Amino acid sequence: MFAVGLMHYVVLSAMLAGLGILVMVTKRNAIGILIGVELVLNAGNINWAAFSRYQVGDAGGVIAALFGVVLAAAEAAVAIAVFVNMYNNLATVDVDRASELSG
Amino acid sequence: MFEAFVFYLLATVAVGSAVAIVLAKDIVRAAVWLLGTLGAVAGLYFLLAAYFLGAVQLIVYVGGTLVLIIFGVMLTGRSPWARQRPSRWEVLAAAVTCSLLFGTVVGEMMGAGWAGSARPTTKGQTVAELGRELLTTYLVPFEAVSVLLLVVMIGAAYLARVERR
Amino acid sequence: MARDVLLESVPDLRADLDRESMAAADVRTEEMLVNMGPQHPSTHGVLRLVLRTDGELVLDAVPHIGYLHRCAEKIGENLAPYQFIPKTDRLDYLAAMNNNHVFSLAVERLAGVEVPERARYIRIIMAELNRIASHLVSFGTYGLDMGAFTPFLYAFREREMILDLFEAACGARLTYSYITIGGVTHDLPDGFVERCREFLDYFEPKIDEYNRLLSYNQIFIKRTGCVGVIRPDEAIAWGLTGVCLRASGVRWDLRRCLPYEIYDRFEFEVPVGLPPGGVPPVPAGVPAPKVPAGTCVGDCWNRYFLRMIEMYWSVAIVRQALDGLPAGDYRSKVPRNLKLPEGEVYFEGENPRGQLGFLIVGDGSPIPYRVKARGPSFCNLSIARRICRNCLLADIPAIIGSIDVVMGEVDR
Amino acid sequence: MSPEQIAEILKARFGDAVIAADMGAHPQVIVAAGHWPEVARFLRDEPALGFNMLRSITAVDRPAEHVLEALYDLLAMTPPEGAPDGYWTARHAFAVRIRVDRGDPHIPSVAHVWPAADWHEREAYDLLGIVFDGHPDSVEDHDGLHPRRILCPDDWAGHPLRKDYVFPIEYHGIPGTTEYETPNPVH
Amino acid sequence: MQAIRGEDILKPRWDPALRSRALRAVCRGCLGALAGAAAGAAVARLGLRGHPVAVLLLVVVPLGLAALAAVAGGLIVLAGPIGRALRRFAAPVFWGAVIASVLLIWGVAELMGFVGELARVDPVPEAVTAFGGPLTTGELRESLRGPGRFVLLSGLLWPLQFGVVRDLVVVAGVVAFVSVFAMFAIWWERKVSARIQSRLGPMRVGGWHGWAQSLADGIKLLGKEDLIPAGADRPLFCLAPYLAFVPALCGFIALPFGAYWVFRNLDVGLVFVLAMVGVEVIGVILGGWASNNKWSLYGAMREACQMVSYEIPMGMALLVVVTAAGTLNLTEIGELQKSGWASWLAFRNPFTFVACFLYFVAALASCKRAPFDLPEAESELVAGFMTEYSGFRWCLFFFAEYAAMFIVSGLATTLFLGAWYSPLPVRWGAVLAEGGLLSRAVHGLVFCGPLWFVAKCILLIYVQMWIRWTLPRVRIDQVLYACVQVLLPLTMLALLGQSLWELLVPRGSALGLAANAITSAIGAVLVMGAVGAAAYGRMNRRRLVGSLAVEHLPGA
Repeated sequence: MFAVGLMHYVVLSAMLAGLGILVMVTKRNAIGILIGVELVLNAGNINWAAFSRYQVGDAGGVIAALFGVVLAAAEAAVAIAVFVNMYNNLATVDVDRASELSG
Repeated sequence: MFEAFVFYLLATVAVGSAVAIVLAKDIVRAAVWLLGTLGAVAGLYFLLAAYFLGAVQLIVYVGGTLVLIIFGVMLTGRSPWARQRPSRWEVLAAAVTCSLLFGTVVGEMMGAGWAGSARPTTKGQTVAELGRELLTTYLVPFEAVSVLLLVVMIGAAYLARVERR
Repeated sequence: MARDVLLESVPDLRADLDRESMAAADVRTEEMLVNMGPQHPSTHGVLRLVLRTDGELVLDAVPHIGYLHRCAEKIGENLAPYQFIPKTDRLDYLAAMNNNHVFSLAVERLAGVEVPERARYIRIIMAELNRIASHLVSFGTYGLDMGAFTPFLYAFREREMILDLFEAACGARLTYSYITIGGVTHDLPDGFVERCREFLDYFEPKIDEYNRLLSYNQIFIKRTGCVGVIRPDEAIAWGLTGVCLRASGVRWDLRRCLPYEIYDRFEFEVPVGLPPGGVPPVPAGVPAPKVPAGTCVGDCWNRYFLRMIEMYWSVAIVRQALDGLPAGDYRSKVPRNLKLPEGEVYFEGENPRGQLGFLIVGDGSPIPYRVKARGPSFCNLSIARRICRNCLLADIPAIIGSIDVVMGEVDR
Repeated sequence: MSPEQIAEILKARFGDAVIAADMGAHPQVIVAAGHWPEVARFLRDEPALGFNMLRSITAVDRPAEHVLEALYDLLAMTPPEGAPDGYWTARHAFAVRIRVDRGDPHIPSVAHVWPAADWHEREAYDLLGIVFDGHPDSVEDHDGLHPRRILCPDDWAGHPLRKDYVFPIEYHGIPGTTEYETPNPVH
Repeated sequence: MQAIRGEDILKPRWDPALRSRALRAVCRGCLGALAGAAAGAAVARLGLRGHPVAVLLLVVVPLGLAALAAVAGGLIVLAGPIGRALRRFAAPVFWGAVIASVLLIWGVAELMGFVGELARVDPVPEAVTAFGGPLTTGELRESLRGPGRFVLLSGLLWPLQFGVVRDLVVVAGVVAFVSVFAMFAIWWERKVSARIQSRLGPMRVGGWHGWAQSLADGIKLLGKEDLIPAGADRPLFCLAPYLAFVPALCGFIALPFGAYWVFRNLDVGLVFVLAMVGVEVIGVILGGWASNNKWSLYGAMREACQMVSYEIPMGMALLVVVTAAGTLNLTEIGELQKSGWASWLAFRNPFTFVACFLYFVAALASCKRAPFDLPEAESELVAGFMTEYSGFRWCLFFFAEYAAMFIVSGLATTLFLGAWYSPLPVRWGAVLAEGGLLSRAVHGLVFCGPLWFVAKCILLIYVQMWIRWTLPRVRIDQVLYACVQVLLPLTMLALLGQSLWELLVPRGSALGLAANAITSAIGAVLVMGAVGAAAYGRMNRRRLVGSLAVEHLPGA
């Protein structure tokens, strides 16, 4: 019980991933959805780090997780830019109301 | 024992904050709870002896991305529907789906051969090793990511500087 | 407010907007109304500006005044002129001597009162010293508006010495009521002239020190240069006077152009706003100032800088007046119940902030029928809305501070 | 140019719109309210006159004659000839008086001629109740269309500088008695 | 509730009734704590032999509380004499305090070294944090057989064998340091600004130059009403100050004060500290957002822009040094600079020299110091994000600001200005280092040690104050322009040049040595010039025209 192993991390990341997807589904505010995406990405990164520590044993997992962090940051930047743009054009960040492509 | 204690602590914080994000009515609150999750995950990285990853998580995620998100919330304001909740059925369906997903993932993991050994097979990598790896084995993805970052920078700048109506 | 703003931006959403979303909708980079003042660190008293902003950009700034209104003119219809003089102290309370001076001159002109020579010189000395004190306050507070704390303390250190001189002369440090109809209330105390000369010798080098500390500071120039520019024709049309008018390049100063009292006996120049590289006139023996690059005629920096130069010239005028100070009577015999003849007079004098005008209507009784005070700050402030358009939030203190209003005079 | 000449020019140009002229200590003409805007524009634009600065507007209440007066003090500033850095000179100063019935005082606004008139007219309305028609910053309320008040609050009742003004006992719960406990200030 | 008369407030020493009441309360607390400790000891003796942590909690914590109470009582009793003594013998007391602090620090170091030897893990005497593995009671009994004078000592040190205890001690030390330093810095900033503005600053409280002013202010702040504006987002409003303060505190975890004076010697210390400085902004943003005040919101927006944009040049300027040092470990970076002035990384080559100044400017912006104090620009935004805060929360924001100032100055010191080493090469003092306690104290005072680190940090903080009280504030567009168009390209150039330098100029080559000599000479000239100017002003302060002029004031 006290020994923390791979499974603990895997289960944790699975929880985070599920909750992230739940956030993505339930939030209507685009930024809320972005937050959900960040949760899922974090879950993935935890897996990378955990596996590289407990299974593989080389730096690959950590580096992949680093790439994941970088990609998440990039994605957030673009997403925020898109949302601000969308807000300026549609005066809302509600994804359901922004369904039509008329800018 | 100490490690287990810290792990359970951090895991509780992470999952609890995530649940709070799901339940949060106000988008700013959600962002603040995200801070909890991200911080806890960073702590987990430190626990996994991936110090550099933990530090990067803090500086990029918490210091950068989260600020960006809160900033975005401020820029787009609390639009009138920020407080509107989805219908009960949506929430129920989503919850069922997610729990199913969670179950399958965990089941698969358990079923898979490597039911995790509690012994760490590595001590954590030092920054020097990581850097060497990045510039030798993983040079191509590294370059790809840097190019991606450049593209993102230009694209975000272009998107953001659309003139107001 | 929120409703209008929101509905302007999204016309098709009128239906489903409830009050709560209204309250929340203030906080967005759509247009937002911000209430600057009446209690705000950089509105110099109780000026209130309603800003319509878009993020940091100010689209419109509407001044609201009257928070200090005491209806001084109504009081003036109920008091004899010599009783009204303390009220004039309260108009521009940073230049009370000048207010007393102008009002006394107006009354004397209406009632034909003669003023002894010595009194005239004393009046000039006091008015110019008070001009220096007032400009010092404006210099210090302007530094404060720009986020530079230290000049404020220096300016007040110097001002204290002027106030000490005034206190020695009339016993008051802010509202003097010293210059009165027919002269001044008391003669100068012993040793005043020496102390005054001592102060002038100490003060003159300081001005250059202030210029080096603040006026030529690059950040300061970047903050104030080419901000809030007023064209000369605008300045005249809006009735601007004093420094605000001269900074736009109009070389107009009542002390020179319509000389009153005995200003025509003194040697002094009137500086105006100059383009970069220009050298404003200064008395002999002081380091020549130079207008730096990054400024333009009629901007905040020039309005600020003219005050620094005018302090040089006020020092020069006081020196000449001290040299020429004659012996003799300091006040002519004026009857307590001085009868104001039928008719009216409009008289303007050059105050630190511009032309202070008094229109006095007499009806043969000791009490004036109507007293109208034309405050320079009132007219100068009226252009604020015109030049506060499409600037940044941080420019608002710069512009208001450079106009240098005293609300006691705006609201009267 | 002497005040007499200015008065002559105005009489010649506008005839009986110029009701009277007073060449005393404060030279001025009395102009009929209806013709005031074109007189004002003429005063400003006529090269011989060139009154480019409006110094102040003084409103006077004369209940004895049942009249409200507005007194416009004008100044003609001319730039220096030749030397660009010379002093401007004051060619001449002049004043125009408008007298209107105290019952419903209406004077056309000249804020579009001299922007400086904007706040002065608002003040004149606020303190003496002269309504300047066509003022750019007008509001409509139970007193009709009039310039916005400037010194008193927007919901203030009455015009303080009128001779028969009664000081309010109370304003929004604030007691308004003077130091002598009398509703009218007496000093 | 009797009325307070003016002279009561102005009275420098406090009301005897209040004093005796406080004294009584403290004594009661002390006795109570002692009793608790005794009870805990009894309980421990009865049952809990196997559970050291419980024993610790039961015995040591009450003992510590009792000690604190005793110290507080002593201060209360001696407040008057201390004040009088300070007023009479200011300079001797000051220097005595300095020397005493030196000896104290080195006493602690020696103590810890002794414990380390006691724990016989690591022959190297390490400092506060790391003295190796658990120290069992058996080993203690062993050590008690040794020289008798250590009996009591080792008894007292017994709880230190548990890592958690040591960490608790160190964390308490860090918190105490930050608080004390913030108080000192606030008082000091007031004195510095007063001198710059030809004032005196606080002079009354505590007697000597108002040394207790910020203490009194702190008490006043704690007594203030804690306002939460209507319509504010209450939880966030209450949370924000802690989100600003805690990261600033965490920054000290990896900040080395000396060779062994670091809480956690992280491999990625630099990135960690930077991250903590960056996380601090979130508290400010949330505070501004939650206040439901438009000025606060403006402050928060400005803070967000400023921080996010200035972190980049800041990090890149540090990266220049990292490429020169080849590690992210702050302790190792510090160790590189042990051999004197010329070995300081700022003088390694022209690019690090430039990077030093670039970093300092970016650091000014990132901890909201003038001329970049836009988030709290009091002449534009009333107080920015702090407009609605009062009392203790406001106090926390202040502490966070000063802690951040110390952290950025500490980074500059560690990475550019020879960390905890003096300008003299440390090997000159090798003899002293082997000597006894006193000689080692001298060695630490002259050649290396936390005092040097703190002194350098305080010097840099003084420069920050100096700039703040001299310059006007820049505008938001100019702030961003300066970052994106000036600082960023310059740091990029410095980074490029530095990496090329590392590639092309081998260590010890003539060019490298020449560059090193030139830059260190320039640095020396700069410092000497500053010192000389200060001395000149000090000597001529009565004749100087300007703010310091005394003589020719009328009536002087």
